[in-house]
Amino acid sequence: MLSFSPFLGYSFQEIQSILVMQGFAGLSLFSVLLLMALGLAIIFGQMGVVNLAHGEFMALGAYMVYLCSQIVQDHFPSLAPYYFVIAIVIAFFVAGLVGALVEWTMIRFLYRRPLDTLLATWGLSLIMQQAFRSIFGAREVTPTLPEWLMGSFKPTENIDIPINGVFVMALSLFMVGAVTFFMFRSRMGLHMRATVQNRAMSGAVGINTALVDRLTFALGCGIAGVAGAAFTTIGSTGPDSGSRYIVDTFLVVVFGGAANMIGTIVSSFGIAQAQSVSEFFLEGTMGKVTTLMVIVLILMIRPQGLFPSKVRS
Amino acid sequence: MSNEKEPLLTIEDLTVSFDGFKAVDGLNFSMDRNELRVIIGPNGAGKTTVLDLICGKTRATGGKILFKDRELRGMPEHKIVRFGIGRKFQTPSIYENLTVFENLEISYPSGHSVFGCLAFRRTPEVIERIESVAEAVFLKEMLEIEGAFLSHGQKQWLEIGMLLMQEPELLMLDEPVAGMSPAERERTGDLLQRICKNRAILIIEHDMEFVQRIAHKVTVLHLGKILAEGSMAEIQSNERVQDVYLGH
Amino acid sequence: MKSILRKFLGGREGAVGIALLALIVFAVLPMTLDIFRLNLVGKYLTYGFVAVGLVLLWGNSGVLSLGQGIFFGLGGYCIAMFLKLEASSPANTAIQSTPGIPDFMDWNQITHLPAIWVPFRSLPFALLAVILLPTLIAFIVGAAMFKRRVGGVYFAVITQALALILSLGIDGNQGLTGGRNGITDLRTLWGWDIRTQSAQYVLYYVCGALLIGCILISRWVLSTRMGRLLLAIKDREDRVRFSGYDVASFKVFAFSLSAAMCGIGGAMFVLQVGFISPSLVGIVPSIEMVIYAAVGGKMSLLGAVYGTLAVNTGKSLFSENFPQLWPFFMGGLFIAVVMLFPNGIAGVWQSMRVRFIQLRHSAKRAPALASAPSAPTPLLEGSEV
Amino acid sequence: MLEVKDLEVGYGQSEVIHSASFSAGKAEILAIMGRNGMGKTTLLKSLIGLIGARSGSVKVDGVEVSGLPSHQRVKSGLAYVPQGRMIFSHLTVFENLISGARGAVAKATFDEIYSLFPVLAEMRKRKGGNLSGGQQQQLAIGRALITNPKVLVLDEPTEGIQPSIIKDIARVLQEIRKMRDLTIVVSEQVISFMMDVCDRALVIDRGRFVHEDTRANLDPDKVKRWLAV
Repeated sequence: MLSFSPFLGYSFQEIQSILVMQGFAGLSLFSVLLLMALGLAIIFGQMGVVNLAHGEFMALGAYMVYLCSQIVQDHFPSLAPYYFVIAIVIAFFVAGLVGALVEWTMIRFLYRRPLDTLLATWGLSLIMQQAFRSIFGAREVTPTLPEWLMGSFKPTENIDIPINGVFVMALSLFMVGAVTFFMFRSRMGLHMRATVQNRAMSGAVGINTALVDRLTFALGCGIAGVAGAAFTTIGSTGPDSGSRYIVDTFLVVVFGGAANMIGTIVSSFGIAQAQSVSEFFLEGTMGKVTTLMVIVLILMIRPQGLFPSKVRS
Repeated sequence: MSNEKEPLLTIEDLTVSFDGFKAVDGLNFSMDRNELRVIIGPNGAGKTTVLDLICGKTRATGGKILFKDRELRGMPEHKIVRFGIGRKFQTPSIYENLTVFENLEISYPSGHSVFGCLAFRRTPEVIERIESVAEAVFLKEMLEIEGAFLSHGQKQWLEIGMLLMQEPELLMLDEPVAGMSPAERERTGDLLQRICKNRAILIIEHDMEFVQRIAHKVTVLHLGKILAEGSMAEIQSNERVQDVYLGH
Repeated sequence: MKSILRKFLGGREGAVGIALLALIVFAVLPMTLDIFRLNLVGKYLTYGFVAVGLVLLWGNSGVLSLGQGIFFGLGGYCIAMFLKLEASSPANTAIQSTPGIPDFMDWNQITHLPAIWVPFRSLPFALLAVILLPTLIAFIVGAAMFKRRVGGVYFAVITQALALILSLGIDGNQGLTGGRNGITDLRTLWGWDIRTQSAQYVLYYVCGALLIGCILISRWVLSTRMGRLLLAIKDREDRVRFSGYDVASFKVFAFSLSAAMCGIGGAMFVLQVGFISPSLVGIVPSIEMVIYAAVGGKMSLLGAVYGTLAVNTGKSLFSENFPQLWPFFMGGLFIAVVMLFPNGIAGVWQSMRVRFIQLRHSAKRAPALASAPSAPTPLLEGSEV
Repeated sequence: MLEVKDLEVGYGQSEVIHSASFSAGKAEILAIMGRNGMGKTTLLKSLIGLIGARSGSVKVDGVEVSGLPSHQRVKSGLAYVPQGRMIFSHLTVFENLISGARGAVAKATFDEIYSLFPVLAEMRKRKGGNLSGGQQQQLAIGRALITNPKVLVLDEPTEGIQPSIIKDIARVLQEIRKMRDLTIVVSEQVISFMMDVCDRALVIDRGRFVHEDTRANLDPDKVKRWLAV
């Protein structure tokens, strides 16, 4: 243990605290990645739509929180402590609504042409980014977070656990639970699962598969919106904030095994922690580079990912 | 094993299961050269799966597939083809955006490597071969037409032609006359009789009139197993076969 | 002679197309544009290499790579390393604490040239590396993925990730690569100053000639059995396997060939523009170059060049006048090309020509339409996995 | 109840069903007989809208449904039990059952289905994929009945099913018809099953109807000629 003490000039106590705090930083990243991947696992993993604008739906959610925070600040300052929760709901619905619109105007014509979807959604992402820039400006914005989110726990003298991190983590786990509940307990979720499994037969038992597609896509986008809301607590939002997460998110989903909820959780946790910890020990972006490289190498050897789903419709 | 000559294809205890469901179950089967064999059987009997197993599209879970005394299991698809097995799929699988000539040319059995393809030339020999095959499959006048513009029956013929280009020793055809008019069926029957010299042909077919016309021997498959094997007359008088087809 | 005409030029019609492109590139543009604009066109033409490669890879083989920037960048970095070393002679860098190494290394407290840079002192090595390094990387990536039958969307996503990794990796290793600023301040090629006007003219012509060379090579490849086979793979990969071909090796070939072309394009970019940076490697340039090919028509080699020129000209016009509108336009272009003009400019041109021929025929009276060249078969759904 | 007129169906350039016309009255059980590959499945798929028809009309209880997507045909009173059953194998039995239901399902409907197929009640929490072939067939029929259809279309319900269970299926179809006054169209190639279940039979050969008769007048040997090997 003593051999650790001269390490980077930190004492053992300090190293331990750094690891814990870095781990918590990783948990925040994990939470955002998990929410992003949860949405994409539905859109890409279940529906097979390559949505390169997924990051922009996240940014949309983040901007919604910012917008709410501005409105509350200017007109209803008394609501300030509570607005954040409402803002998350608004982020979900706005992103979902835009998603439904996009599905209706664009995606539904492209279901059998995944590579074309990819290009079209990239075009969409450019348009959305520029729209953000035109509306909210090129500079990054930060919503005013309610007081109760700002503090931190101090379990020991050296360890600081930010409350926002804990909140975001709770939010993402809640969303995982809620989506699971929705998919497995509601009629609509049942229709979604049936449609993914056998589209033709679902129509033949009476399910309106076109509507199910629209809602499924909208749900995925709405979850990305929630990811955006979560994101506002750990970083400031710019027009291209979402696009910075898109590759990571796709890798999380592919690495997790495309359609597998457990796989998505495990792989977003692994990727976020690997990034967070390696970022501390490697300079600058190299932590991310190393993490992504390892994942891509694994995927080249094992293209089906960690937990391949056995059914392919 | 017969004493006079070795069978061309021998299948022993071939089994494949998908999630516990045995689509083909301990199949034993053999074919000689110059033989035209038809496999019949109700839906889900495993007919197409047997062809998939032989040509390497599906991997068997047990048993042996010996072709010219070599084990085919584990061999990649393109090597199985080069080793002498041609396969026609259920729905006509031709290249719609290539002409008939080009469709046949692709199947010419040389220059299959990357550099072989770059160096490949349309020698008079190649052209002659393509034309003679095109004539055999009734498409001589259509060499410059793109595949997409052929009729359904012509597509089926083109695919048979593509197989003939490969000069396979075993030819496997999955429902070659599906969707054909009676006249086309008749011509196809003649074609198959003509081309089964020096090779074996294995056909899956539902059209019993057609089967009767062409088959040397018929194998009836049911639930992944062989139910009966013999001449068409024997099959028609076999009660178990009638039961499977007609119920009780 | 006749067969050469057929193979390389694509018949009389193809020869006319090439001649027209050559006329535009070698005569019309140099005569009408000042050197600043011409140099800009030269830069666009370097993207044309990528677009031509994508016509081979995506249009003709159905494989979409979102990582072509990797190869463009590798080609660019290979030649830039040579140029940088030549520009960093001990005489030029006497004021550095370690003279004789690139300036950014000196700033990063590096005291001797890293081993990976050493062979780039040789121009022949650098030139070979421009082509071979991208080819090799493409070969390895392609072999790993295509042999496992990974294709379509997964291939696109993985190549996109690789583009991100490479651009971040370059960015993160400042001492080795020049980091985010890239390799700048390039001066001479074997003593020949590439910054002068005359050099820019020469390089422009070299670039044009190489691009046309790449088009001719692609024409030739597509005219051989390989061309038909690639189309066949795009159409029905499974069937090709059952015609006795090892599909993966053909995809690897197309991917490697397109990568080699990207490498040449990258090198020409560096020679004409005078720098290279990770911003030309990453996700955005890689996917933007896809749209150049798509706008031109993903099946048309010449269309790809015109598409590249059109999009880039549009981009510079927009960004001079309404910079904030350009992304809307670009985004709309992606969507429009996918949903409305799947065969790009070349497709629109084809159908206009067919209509024109029909008009002429009907004007002449005869209903001889049946013999008119068959309308371009819609390949709308050609880009499936 | 079901009226089909001049229906033409095909894939690509080949036509599989040539101008088919037939009708089935209220509470009638109509069998469509034919060997594999003669167009039975194509015909039935086009009724439910899984394959678009080239021309012709399909009316359910007087309402034209041709051209509508499948789910609206279900709404108009059609229900479909496909060949091979096509159970959602990853959904539970119960989920399969209610997958097509609109809104809440009346308890009476469940009771009815469970009384027809008690095994579905026992196994309601099992995954559909883990059921035996016969059980899956029962589930597929139950799934179709949940929407209270006017016309039930079954494609080869006996395929791959043990002879003993085939008898059960015939009995159940009779029972359903009695219970709900339902029109049933069933494609078959098993003659004994047909003789057990149908009121009237049509024979299809290469996409055309070649024979039609009521069961009373039907000569099994004659039909056999169209079906036998």
